[in-house]
Amino acid sequence: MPRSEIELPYRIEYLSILDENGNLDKELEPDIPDDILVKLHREMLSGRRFDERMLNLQRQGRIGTFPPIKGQEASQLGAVATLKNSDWMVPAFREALAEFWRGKPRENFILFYGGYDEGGAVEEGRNDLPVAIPVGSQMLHAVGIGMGIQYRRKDDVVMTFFGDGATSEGDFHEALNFAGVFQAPVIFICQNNQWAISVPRSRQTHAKTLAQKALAHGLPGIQVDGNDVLAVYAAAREAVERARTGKGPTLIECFTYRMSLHTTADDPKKYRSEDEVKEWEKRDPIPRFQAYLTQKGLLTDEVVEQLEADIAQEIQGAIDRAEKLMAREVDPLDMFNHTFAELPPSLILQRQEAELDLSLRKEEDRHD
Amino acid sequence: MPRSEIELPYRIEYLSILDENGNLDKELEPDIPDDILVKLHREMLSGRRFDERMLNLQRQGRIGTFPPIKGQEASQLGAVATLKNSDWMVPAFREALAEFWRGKPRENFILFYGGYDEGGAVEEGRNDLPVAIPVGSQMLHAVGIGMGIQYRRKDDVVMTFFGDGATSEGDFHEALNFAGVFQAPVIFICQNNQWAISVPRSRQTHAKTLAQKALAHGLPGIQVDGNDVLAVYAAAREAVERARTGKGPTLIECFTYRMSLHTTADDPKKYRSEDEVKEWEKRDPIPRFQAYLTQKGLLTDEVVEQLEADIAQEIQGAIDRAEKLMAREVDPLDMFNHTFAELPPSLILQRQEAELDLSLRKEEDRHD
Amino acid sequence: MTKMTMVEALNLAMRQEMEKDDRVIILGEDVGVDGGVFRVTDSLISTFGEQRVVDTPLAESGIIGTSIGMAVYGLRPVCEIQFSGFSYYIFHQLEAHAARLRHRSQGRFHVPLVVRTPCGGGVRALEHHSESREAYYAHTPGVKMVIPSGPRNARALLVSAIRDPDPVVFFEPKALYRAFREEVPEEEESMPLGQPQLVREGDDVTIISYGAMMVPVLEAADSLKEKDGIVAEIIDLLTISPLDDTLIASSVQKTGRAVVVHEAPRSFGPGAELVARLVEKSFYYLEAPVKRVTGYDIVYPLFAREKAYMPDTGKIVQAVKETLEV
Amino acid sequence: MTKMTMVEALNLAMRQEMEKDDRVIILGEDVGVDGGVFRVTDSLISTFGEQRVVDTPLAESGIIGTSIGMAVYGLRPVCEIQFSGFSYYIFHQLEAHAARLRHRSQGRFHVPLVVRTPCGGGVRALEHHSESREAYYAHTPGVKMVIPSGPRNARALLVSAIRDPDPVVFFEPKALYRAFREEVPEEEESMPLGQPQLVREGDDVTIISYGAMMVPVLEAADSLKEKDGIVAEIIDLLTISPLDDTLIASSVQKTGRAVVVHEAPRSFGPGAELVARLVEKSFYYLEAPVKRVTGYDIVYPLFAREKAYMPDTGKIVQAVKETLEV
Ligand SMILES: Cc1ncc(C[n+]2csc(CCOP(=O)(O)OP(=O)(O)O)c2C)c(N)n1
Ligand SMILES: Cc1ncc(C[n+]2csc(CCOP(=O)(O)OP(=O)(O)O)c2C)c(N)n1
Ligand SMILES: [Mg+2]
Ligand SMILES: [Mg+2]
Repeated sequence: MPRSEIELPYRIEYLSILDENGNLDKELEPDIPDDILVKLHREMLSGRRFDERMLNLQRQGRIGTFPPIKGQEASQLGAVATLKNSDWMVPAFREALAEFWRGKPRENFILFYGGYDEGGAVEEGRNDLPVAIPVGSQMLHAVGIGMGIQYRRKDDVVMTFFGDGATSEGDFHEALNFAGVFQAPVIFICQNNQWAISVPRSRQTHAKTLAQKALAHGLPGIQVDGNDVLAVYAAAREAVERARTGKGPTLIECFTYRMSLHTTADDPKKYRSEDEVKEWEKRDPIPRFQAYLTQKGLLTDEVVEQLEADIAQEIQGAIDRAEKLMAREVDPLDMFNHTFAELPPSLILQRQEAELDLSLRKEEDRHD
Repeated sequence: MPRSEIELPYRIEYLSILDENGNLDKELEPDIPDDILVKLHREMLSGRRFDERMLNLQRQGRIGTFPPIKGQEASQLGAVATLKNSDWMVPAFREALAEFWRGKPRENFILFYGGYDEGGAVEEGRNDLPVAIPVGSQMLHAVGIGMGIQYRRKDDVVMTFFGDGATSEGDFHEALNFAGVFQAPVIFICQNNQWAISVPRSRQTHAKTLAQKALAHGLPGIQVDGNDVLAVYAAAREAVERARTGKGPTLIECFTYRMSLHTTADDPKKYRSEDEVKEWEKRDPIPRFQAYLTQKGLLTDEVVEQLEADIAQEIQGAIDRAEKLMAREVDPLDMFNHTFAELPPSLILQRQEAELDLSLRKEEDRHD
Repeated sequence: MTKMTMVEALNLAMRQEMEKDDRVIILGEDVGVDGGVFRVTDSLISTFGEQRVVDTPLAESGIIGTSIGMAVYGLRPVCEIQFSGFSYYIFHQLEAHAARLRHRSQGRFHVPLVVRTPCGGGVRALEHHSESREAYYAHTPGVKMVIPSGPRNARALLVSAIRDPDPVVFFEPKALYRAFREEVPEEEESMPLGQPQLVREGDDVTIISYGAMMVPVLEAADSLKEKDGIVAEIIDLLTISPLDDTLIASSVQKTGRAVVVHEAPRSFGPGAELVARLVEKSFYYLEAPVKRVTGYDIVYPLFAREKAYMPDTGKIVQAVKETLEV
Repeated sequence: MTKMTMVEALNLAMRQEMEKDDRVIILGEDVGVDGGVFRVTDSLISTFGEQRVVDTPLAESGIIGTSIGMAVYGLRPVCEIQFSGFSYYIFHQLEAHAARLRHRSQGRFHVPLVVRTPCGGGVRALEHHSESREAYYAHTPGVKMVIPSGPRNARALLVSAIRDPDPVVFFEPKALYRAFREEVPEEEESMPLGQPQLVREGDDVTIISYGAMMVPVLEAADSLKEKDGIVAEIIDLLTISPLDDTLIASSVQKTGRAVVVHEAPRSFGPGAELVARLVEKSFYYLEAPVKRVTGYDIVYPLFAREKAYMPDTGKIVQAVKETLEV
């Protein structure tokens, strides 16, 4: 009775399978079909190259501010690769690779960051919410979708992404707590990339890990090497399986690193050392996975070379398509289209006003 | 390296010292000065009687809705009794006893629930925030005060109270997290009275305890028998000591029970069984503590009898003073006094308008 | 037809929509076994079960956030925020997501949810339990803001709100919950959102109001007619936003004078928009300045001073007379 | 005097207040080492240290909630919310506590905090980074709402906001952060809150605006004068709430005509209050309906359509002409 320890159902674990030196834990090596392995590699590489091109476009002023992904390829793709098509995905704003995996056309990314609302469109059949910029707010939507799935007695699951910074927002906890109470089929993937703009993970919380935040809500939590696509995949697959079989939600902390800028408006030199970045470059998720696949006989240097060429072309195609769309004159009045299902009278009037204004402008332009 | 458990710095403990059958754990019995013990008992009893009188007043329509305390006397007073005068206290809305201990005049309670803003006044020198009704919102203020104390290098501490329901609000987690990051001298006292209006603790969260929510933020957490004033006092004293010596915040879950209504507008028969209430009546914090003090030779039946008489008189005094104030005609224009330090021009006009309106009314009344 | 209180009428609306449409789900604090602290969801749980009447943890952002997810998934969540004074906890979710997901996804998703919440004063309540801040929601693009004024229109508007494909904030004037009964048909009845109603015809002045204030407005109109021979035309907004000002314009173009009444604080309140619309569309018909009878720009006082704070019949009568005298 | 950008001027205000008053503390996301995402708090941390320039966890409610505690304790927190589009996360704390603790404690406590946050559009930003929702705060009793329009008044108003004994929401038009420089005196300068400013005299029409819209307003006035011989009187509100309408009234009583300009959505926006005040106090002087040139009641579009959304010189000129033609 007196002063005694309370037994909690969960302990926090750490999982790593393929480390930065190429050491593989054979026991833990997950059984992943070859085509998935190859596709994972291809998408990781393609993501890296896409990032590089976008940085270029942004520097040339051809698109606006965007958040690069560099370094987080494994933790996004390892997670999302465990989903079925009918499952749902609820991203934050740095998960473009996960969105591409799910079928989002790359040109939509370019349109979106080029300032075109059209880029936010979600194609029919892809069960993903669009980008959510307000930090920490989207996980609750995932839980609501999960509750919907339960209500409809489907065996789909929902995966939601967020950063280390997001775990400080109250909404994050409300989401975990609702998921726990309703045992909703949700997989919470925390992309702990060590930084929330200039604020390091150590300043974000006094907790030793982010995974342990699951304990507050009676959920299992695990920390994985987020630069090890095998570990991410294995942990996600386990969590997806648990959710799909009615055993409730899981929190996965992917321990990774934002190797690039927060966004193109950011200057990381102000707040972190080059050394830190260099250290993390050694842990880059792509080379170790490439070495693993090469060893497995699934890749050769020639294949990679060809891949690079294909990827470059693919990206160029997306850019061309996006720029073609952006070169066309847009109808600014489209901005009235999606406020409500139907335009109410007051907005019909405002739309007319905008239309009149635009036509006056055109006239003026003609006269100038 | 592979799949391994992560060692966390804290485990969750349970503390009970004097149980409902009067069993005392001698080893853990805290060393509390006799005068404090006697005062604790007096205030617990006085709180119980005050509650009863207020329920009467409310049923007679002499005051409005209020939240009774019955059953939570030990967990409020055991905690607050460990504070110094210069420490700060940040209550929710059910901590009237803690407020009385700190020096709030009982008549202010009556005024407040009688609809008089005057009842919210906090006397100079008492470092307590007023009642906070929006659930979960006040703990952050405690953390801010704690950060202020740190900034001024004082050795004061802050104690904040909240219910089991409040632990579901995001703000609760933001407060624990800030307290952890800044190691602010805050003691978080969760009054887990098992119910948030009609929602039972089990529905509030999937976590086994509320104390374990501390783990999410890297803080020590402990669950205590909240009906055992000795256990509450011991745990709070430890936490206060930790905070005062710069060792940071603590979360204490007082496991107690709301024996009465949520508020006087509530009907608990709709959602909980009489049996449950009966079970908890056996664990009433007052009789066991009274027996303990009697055994210790600090109380006799006669003393208790005298105490009851004194308390009744004291309460009557508070009621008389409050009702005298309420019988006086209030100046409704006082409502303009405390929006800003100074009335801005637009409010001066509105105040004049209200004044004119009131004088027209008086005139009309005279003519009727 | 049965005579119902507003509480009963709202309950009927939800019950019938739930019977007809299995997408309709109730969520909130104490909405289940307890039936809501005002009993608006009373006994729905016994008919529809815990899957459809969901007692949530105590977290408003959680309630609205999960409701947004459900709505996107294809359900029709009707969530209750226990008092509108606590609805600010949901504001970021409402503004950032409920109001925008249709736009952000370019029409792929929409968020057909209803936020029901009791609003307004006059019931001798605690702090935060008497406020009227409909203007916050009315100023938020992508959200509809509705406030009924009696059992019958409450029922009919709630039905429409539930069926609406976009998010609706539905303020229920708690002072009216049990203030009076009205005939409410058992058979289905709905009322389009976005249409103010002409409640009484008159030629001398137009009084525009909504919600609980309709009671003193009608009393004032009675008194004005009886004692002063002034016949007021009365408009009940019902939908605050998107505001259709057609009816208001035509009425004031007839009467030439208007008084606006609401409990909300005056400055930057709903009344300002009404005045602005009248000026925009009916300026040349206005024969006197439009008066606003409203709450003051102060913290809502506890109930000993509540009467002095609230607009009432006397203040409305006075304002109308001033509007006519000039 | 040095020529400064608004960013530099705001930085100067904080630096000098921090030097003079050790109660002044900065809190927010990235305000420390990074100096704020717009560099408004640049290098304050190197002068004043981590105790006074506090990088917080990523939690807006946490920032404002702890600031309220600090303010009650006797400090003067100046907290930054990274974009006003995320300020709704703090709304419940602001409304329920910052705005009310003075009243609730009957004057024992007060909450002298400043919430600085960049507002407004025109910078080709992402979603949630271009909104103007000052009306939410303006409609909240107990809170002051300030929006400067240039480096010099930004500095002087921020100084007053920091010294003010009550909570001030201080919107910084991000389009103006580096748009132009102004002479800003090194020596202390403050400007009282609550006083609109007459920026330019004129007889034909009064244009009332604030914040970033002052730029197109002044341009429009130039163009009107040059091309059409119309001389506009221009008022810059500076403090949105509590709104002192004395200057507005006297101006419009002279000109008889007014145009109101803001980026915020029109309906239930700040402009409505201006119209209502004019009607209340200056109705008989008005010779034409007051026009509102504003954002539309829609979700703010991404930047390809931003120009069409925003009020600009052309729209203002047009509105003034229409106001004068009638
Ligand atoms: C509620 C909110 N506050 C602030 C911001 C500005 N902001 C954008 S991203 C970011 C940091 C996010 O950090 P993290 O969650 O770790 O994600 P990461 O950027 O590292 O992917 C901040 C502060 C925002 N978008 N939303
Ligand atoms: C933010 C908010 N939501 C809802 C309410 C209405 N309400 C008042 S007390 C209460 C339950 C609180 O439960 P708990 O935190 O356990 O405290 P207890 O009442 O048991 O002392 C609720 C829902 C409120 N006051 N604030
Ligand atoms: Mg991060
Ligand atoms: Mg409780």
